[in-house]
Amino acid sequence: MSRQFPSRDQLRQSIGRTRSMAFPTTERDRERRRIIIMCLPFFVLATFAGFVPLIVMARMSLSAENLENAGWSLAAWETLLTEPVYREIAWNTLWFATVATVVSVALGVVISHVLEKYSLPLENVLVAAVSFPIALPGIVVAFMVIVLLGRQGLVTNAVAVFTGSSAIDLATATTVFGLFLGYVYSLVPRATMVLRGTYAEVDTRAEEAARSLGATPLETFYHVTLPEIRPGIVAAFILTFRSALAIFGTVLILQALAVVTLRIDYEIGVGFNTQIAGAIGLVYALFLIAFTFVGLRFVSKGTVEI
Amino acid sequence: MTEYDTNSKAEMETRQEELRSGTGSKWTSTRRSASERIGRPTLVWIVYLTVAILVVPILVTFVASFASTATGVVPRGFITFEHWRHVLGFGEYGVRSNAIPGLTFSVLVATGGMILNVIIGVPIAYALSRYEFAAHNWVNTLAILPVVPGVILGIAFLRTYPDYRGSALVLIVGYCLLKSPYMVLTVQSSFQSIDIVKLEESARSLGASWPRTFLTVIVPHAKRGILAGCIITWTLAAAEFNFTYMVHTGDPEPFSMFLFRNISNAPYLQSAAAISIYFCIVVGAILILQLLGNRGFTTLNDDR
Amino acid sequence: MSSVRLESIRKVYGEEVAVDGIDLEIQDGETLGIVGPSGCGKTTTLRTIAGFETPTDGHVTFDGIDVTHVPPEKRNVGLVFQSYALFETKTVRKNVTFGLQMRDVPKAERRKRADELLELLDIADLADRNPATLSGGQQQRVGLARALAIEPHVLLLDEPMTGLDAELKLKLRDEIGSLLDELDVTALYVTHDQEEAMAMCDRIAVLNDGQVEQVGTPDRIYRQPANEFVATFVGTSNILTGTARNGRIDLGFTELVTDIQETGEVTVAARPEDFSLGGPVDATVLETTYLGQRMDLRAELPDDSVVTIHVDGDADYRAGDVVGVEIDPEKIQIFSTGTRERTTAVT
Amino acid sequence: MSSVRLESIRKVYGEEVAVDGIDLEIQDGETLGIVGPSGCGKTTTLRTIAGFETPTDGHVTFDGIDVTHVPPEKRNVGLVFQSYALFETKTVRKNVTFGLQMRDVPKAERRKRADELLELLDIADLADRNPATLSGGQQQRVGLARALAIEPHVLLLDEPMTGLDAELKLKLRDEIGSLLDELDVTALYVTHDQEEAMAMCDRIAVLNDGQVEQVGTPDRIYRQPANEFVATFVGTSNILTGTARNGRIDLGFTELVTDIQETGEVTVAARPEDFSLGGPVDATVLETTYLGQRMDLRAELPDDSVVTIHVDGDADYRAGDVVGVEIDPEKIQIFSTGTRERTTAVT
Amino acid sequence: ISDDTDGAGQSGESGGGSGNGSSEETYEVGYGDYRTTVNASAFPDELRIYAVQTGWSNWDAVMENFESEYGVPLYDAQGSSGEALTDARSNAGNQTHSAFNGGYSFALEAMNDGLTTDYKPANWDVVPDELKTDNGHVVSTRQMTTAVTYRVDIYEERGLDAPETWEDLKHPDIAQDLAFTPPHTANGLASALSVNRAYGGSMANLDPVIEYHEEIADHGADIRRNIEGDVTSGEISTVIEYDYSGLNMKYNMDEIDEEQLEVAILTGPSGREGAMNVPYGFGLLEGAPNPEAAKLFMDYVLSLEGQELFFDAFVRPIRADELEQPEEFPDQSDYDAAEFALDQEELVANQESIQQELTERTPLPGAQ
Ligand SMILES: Nc1ncnc2c1ncn2[C@@H]1O[C@H](COP(=O)(O)OP(=O)(O)OP(=O)(O)O)[C@@H](O)[C@H]1O
Ligand SMILES: Nc1ncnc2c1ncn2[C@@H]1O[C@H](COP(=O)(O)OP(=O)(O)OP(=O)(O)O)[C@@H](O)[C@H]1O
Ligand SMILES: [Mg+2]
Ligand SMILES: [Mg+2]
Repeated sequence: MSRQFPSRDQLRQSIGRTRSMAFPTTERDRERRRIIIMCLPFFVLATFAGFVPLIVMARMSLSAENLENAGWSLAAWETLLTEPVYREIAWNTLWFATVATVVSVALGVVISHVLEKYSLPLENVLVAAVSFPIALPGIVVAFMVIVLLGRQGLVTNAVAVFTGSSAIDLATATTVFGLFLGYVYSLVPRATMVLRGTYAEVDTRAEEAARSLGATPLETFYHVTLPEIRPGIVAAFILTFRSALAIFGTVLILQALAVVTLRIDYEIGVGFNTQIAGAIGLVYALFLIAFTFVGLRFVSKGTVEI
Repeated sequence: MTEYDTNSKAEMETRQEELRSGTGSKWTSTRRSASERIGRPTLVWIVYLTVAILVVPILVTFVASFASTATGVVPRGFITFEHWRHVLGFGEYGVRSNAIPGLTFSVLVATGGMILNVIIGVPIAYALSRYEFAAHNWVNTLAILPVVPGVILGIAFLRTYPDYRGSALVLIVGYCLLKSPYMVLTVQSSFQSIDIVKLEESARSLGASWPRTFLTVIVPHAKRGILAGCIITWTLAAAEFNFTYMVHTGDPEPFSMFLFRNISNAPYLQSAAAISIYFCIVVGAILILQLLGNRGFTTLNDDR
Repeated sequence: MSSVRLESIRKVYGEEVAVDGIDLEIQDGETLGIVGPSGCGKTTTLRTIAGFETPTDGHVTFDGIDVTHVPPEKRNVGLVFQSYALFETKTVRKNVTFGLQMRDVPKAERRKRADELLELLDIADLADRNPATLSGGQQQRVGLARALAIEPHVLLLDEPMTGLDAELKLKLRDEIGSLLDELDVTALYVTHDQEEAMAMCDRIAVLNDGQVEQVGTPDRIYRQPANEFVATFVGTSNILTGTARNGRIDLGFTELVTDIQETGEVTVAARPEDFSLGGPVDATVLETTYLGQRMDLRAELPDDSVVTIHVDGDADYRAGDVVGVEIDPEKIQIFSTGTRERTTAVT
Repeated sequence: MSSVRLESIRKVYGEEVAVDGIDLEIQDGETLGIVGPSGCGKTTTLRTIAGFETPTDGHVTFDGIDVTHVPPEKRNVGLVFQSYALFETKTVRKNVTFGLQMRDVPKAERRKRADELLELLDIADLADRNPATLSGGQQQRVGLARALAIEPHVLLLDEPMTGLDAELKLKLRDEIGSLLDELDVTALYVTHDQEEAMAMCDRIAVLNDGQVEQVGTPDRIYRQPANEFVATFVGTSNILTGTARNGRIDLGFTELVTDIQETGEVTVAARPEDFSLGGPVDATVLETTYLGQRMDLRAELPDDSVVTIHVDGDADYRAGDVVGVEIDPEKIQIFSTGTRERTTAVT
Repeated sequence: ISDDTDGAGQSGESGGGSGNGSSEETYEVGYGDYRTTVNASAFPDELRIYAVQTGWSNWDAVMENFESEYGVPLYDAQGSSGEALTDARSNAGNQTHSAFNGGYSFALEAMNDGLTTDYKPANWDVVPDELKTDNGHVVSTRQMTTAVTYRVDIYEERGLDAPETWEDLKHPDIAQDLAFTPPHTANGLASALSVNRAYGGSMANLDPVIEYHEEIADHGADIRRNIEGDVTSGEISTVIEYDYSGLNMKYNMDEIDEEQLEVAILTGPSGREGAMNVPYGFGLLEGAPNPEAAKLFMDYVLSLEGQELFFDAFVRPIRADELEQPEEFPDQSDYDAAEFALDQEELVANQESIQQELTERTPLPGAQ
């Protein structure tokens, strides 16, 4: 009989659990209730502002109409799977974001290392300067790239003066390189923020122990520091890569490479292909979730601490 | 044990000689190791270079906004406030819609997002720092690495809440979700620097109910973190572009759209002035953060 | 003040049994010490009394009233932690008045009471400071004042002096000890330092592996340990083995005349100060440790067992010296080797 | 092993003078202890020898060779920290072989040497564990093995046992002490626990405020402190004041016959064990602290000064008892009240 | 043909000319069957018409005059035609603006999506047939023409002559910092089609423009959005834009002197037309929140007074024939030689595929 119906015990247990949540008697039950109460506001918001829109977006990708969700059609998904241009965009996005992330994280390691280990003059100013671009929206970053690498750009003209070639030939703001600089410009501060947190927790005594045992600074870094900051590097990589994928304003202005965000804008702006935009958005969101959870497996505790 | 002694003493002595010839001979040399001689300056220069790349365009843009002409590499004709007057709404030409209405609107919306962030961010940061529970890692990941970036969120919002497109409410909610990681992280960082369990237990043993403990003991201890989180989420929301661009219908247009129009279609110096308005806001934010113990625009509190 | 009773308390975390059936009573006004090795369940016991852990089994009663399911804020207990846990957003005085404020005591009265306590603890001049600016010892006094302000049924102290340095620890130990006596507070003092427990507590409970090994006055615990664990954990004991018959214990190199009934293998625990010099047993000094007020000798007895012997600091021994020692049969403890429990005397 | 010499070392951080002209020698094979209150410059001195701080003034020499500007990795010193500072990403054995690896010692030999040391330190079975999974005491042994593996010119230990609990501390103190003796390592042992220093070190340097107050054997430091600071910092001293004339010191309630030349106000430092019972001075017991092996009495002398007296653990005193005491004039220390320096004896 | 209906306001019958906000006021609006009376009481506090924005087409003046005449302020609807269309589409069935205004082809797209409704403003009849739809949904109000704007000072520095044909732009010293705008904007599409036409292409054959792009791409030309900033700062010395944009920069911008810029209308190498006229127009939106005020505004824009205002700011109004062209414009002869128009219906039908093809095929960087 217990096969068909939940046994009396089971029932009692589940009723008990609900009741103990509402009228807790043990400290542990009270604690559970608190956890739920404290997480609730966030999840209410995440539901209305995140989960529901994502579901509606999934529905949008299957709509037969582009102006509203009406009817059902797989056309958008078919286009997405068959048109080579989408594969190209996916590829562009991935390789570009990956390279930019690797470079940014590497620079982040160097910056955090120097800030933590060496005492430089005006260190507070340096730290503030490195963090500044976190606040800048992508469009402003694009402008910064033009200031540096445009035809009238500082770097361009400095190089032009030294090499004697024409500034126009040297300008790279709107090329893939310029865009790359834009990505790095946005990402280095983010990577540095994570890594600075990690570096603060590096056991400097262990590093000193290594030095006293005969390791040069480089050997010390390789044998002691690097293994210790490895989880931080992975966390920085995850965060930075996610940011790289989300960059939009910079590409919108510089237009140097067809990446996924730009394509979404294009689908909407030209032809209002909301189904395709929705489909791309869904693939993108799913990829992000999968990437994050796979990435987190490489961080020892399975949680990111930034 | 004794055997070891006799046995190893001799060994030890010989090995000591070996070691000494390896390292000891260099005692008197004041030569610093290669990585010290080359590595350190290289790293320092990489940092300086990176910082220069990050900062120089900002400074140049700011300075240029006071120039009267910029038809060559170097802006000329200092000092004029013409472009600032333009962007602040006293000019006559160009993108004549000035920054003020948009900025006012964005300031209000960002403030709304910030307040909402306090409401959702502080409790979850507390729950995550204070308790261990089954889905802890999962919730933590969700709270500090949200699922959707701005552009996607924008697209999804278009269809989900068509009646509220570009309304302040949608922007507030969107900004709140997009920037909530910064609030959660800064507050968590605050909580981690105090012994939250013991504090709470002290207060409760002294007779404070749990909600009262949270409000009168825990929250004040995280005050700096909450304030820093507010500054950061506010500043970021004040110029959020990706999401805004997707959902705005504007009335007035958010500040970031004003920036966008200035960057995508306005004379160079005017763009510079428009952007510089925002630079001033960020510098202000950094100065306040500094007072709160965060060095720079970051969720890390160095003042632990 | 009240008496606190723990009745067969068990606390299980998942698989881990933290507390395994503890019965204890803290009598009205007494200071009960809990000592035991790390992880033996000291903190868990304390938190159960405070109400932060609900026991898996058993009851906690205050003055006979079952409080097992009463939430902590309703229990009126004072807590003092190793980490102070002061409210750094409030002044010292506000910290002390906090509990009274929660009880809606009028402001003037709160202040008066706080100032009295601060005076008593000799930190009256710090009343308006931020606790973060105080030294460790001062912070701990504030913590104590805060806990005492609510006139708790029981004051719970969890290793309050572990973080402090040796000298300060001695000083505070004396001060807090007298204060607890004076105020007649019912207190539970958790520490892993048995010397501290002996100095401060009226009675001591020795815990091991979630169970109580012995409860008694310091003197009793030190001089009449219930078993070998207590003998070695509290103070230093030299453990020797011998055979008992007719009240005589044959240690191989000497024979002790005692009043035990037992026959068979026994374990003898002798404190370093239970050896007197100038006796018939030849001990070879292996090592001397000069500690100023006394000297510790590590010496080898004729049966090759190594013992620690305390001698005066100005004694002049060196490794290699042979000294004649004697064991005082009145002072030693005897345990059956099988059960490790104390043997019964004839009396 | 080598001898290490510090020659008028000064170290200034900005405004802060951390070390203010220190001259010290650690002789080949000896263990020199450095004790002193918090912030007195102990760690700074040690880091100067290791090469992590370059002194503002002065020189560090190893076996007569100036190493003041040699980087740490070339100095061949062993470091042991309070926080263990083990490489948590490497196994215990890898930790121990690390220094040899940096010296390109062949793998097999590295392993052999590491295993010898682990054996010696009684942690051979932990060789393949991750250090993070070890207890504090075990971690500290690994730290020691790691530092010893390179056969350092000098072994520097910075409060290696501060974090450990009382019992373990005692155990390790004995073990490490014997090991350092046995291996004949030149070692500098920094601690703020003077008992530890006395137990473990051949000589002790007492630091205060960046300066050396006294250097000497434990016995000398304890029994012949150079000044009042040393007398009170190392061990407990009861400070009494009196007037000296013709070698006699008048304490008001009693007179001590000594051999000092001084005339005028003097300070007398008497250890708690320098009082013998059954003397002519009536002391009223204020408080007793039972510590097992001994009992501490706080007693009031006829001039109202309060002193601490050590008596045997099995003595039976209670607060209120009046005991007759006597101060042993042979043992007390006498300082001029003005200079706080030791008075000179006639001899 | 009612020749006297130059300003819709003049037909106000009951309230007299200077009515500011008096609620009983009514106005006669519309053409033919669409003639109707609108009541000022129905006017909103602010009227929203897509892309009626300050800083573009002299809408500033139009807005200002309209408000002072009828007491209805206009919302400053910043944004391009494309953005406006996207917005209107996202708000399908729940419009926030009352009329769509922008590139004619965009307006047609809006019509095809069912976003517009029919209304023929006064003076409907004077607009050429090919620039309005029979069903009364869309009507042109003005047009812009693809032109070349270049930095005279830089050209002189480099010793370059003023360009006359598209061929001239292939000169390496010009092509190296020449910019087009992206093909998915109205302006960028027109530029591409102008070149295409100049070299003998058609809507079905885009090879000529692609070849042209290939030649100049080798020298460094590209596609970019920020034109004003880049021209003034010297990032680019030549830009293919509307005549309006060039003239506007030349005469109205403080950052750069009048003499530093020149605007030219180009033909193909063999004299073929190379300057596409791009009409701009509007249509009333289906479900408009304020149809009355929108109708009044549409009438006003097509009145001579409104049309004149376009001319003032170098936008050629649809009723240019009835007005005098300001002398700042390039010679009328240049226009005559070079201008052409495409069939708008056909263009709209093919627009998306043309834009896509251009985006995908052009070798110029920055096409997306
Ligand atoms: N929240 C918990 N979850 C799981 N196990 C716990 C928890 N708290 C304590 N324990 C376990 O219960 C046992 C007793 O812990 P408790 O903290 O009471 O020891 P303790 O005697 O206070 O030790 P210490 O001297 O180290 O403070 C330990 O084995 C510990 O690992
Ligand atoms: N890096 C530094 N910068 C500035 N001041 C320092 C630094 N290191 C030490 N000091 C100062 O130098 C003095 C001596 O410090 P040191 O660490 O040597 O003391 P210590 O004797 O080891 O103290 P403790 O017992 O607390 O470890 C202190 O006043 C300290 O504040
Ligand atoms: Mg504990
Ligand atoms: Mg130190």
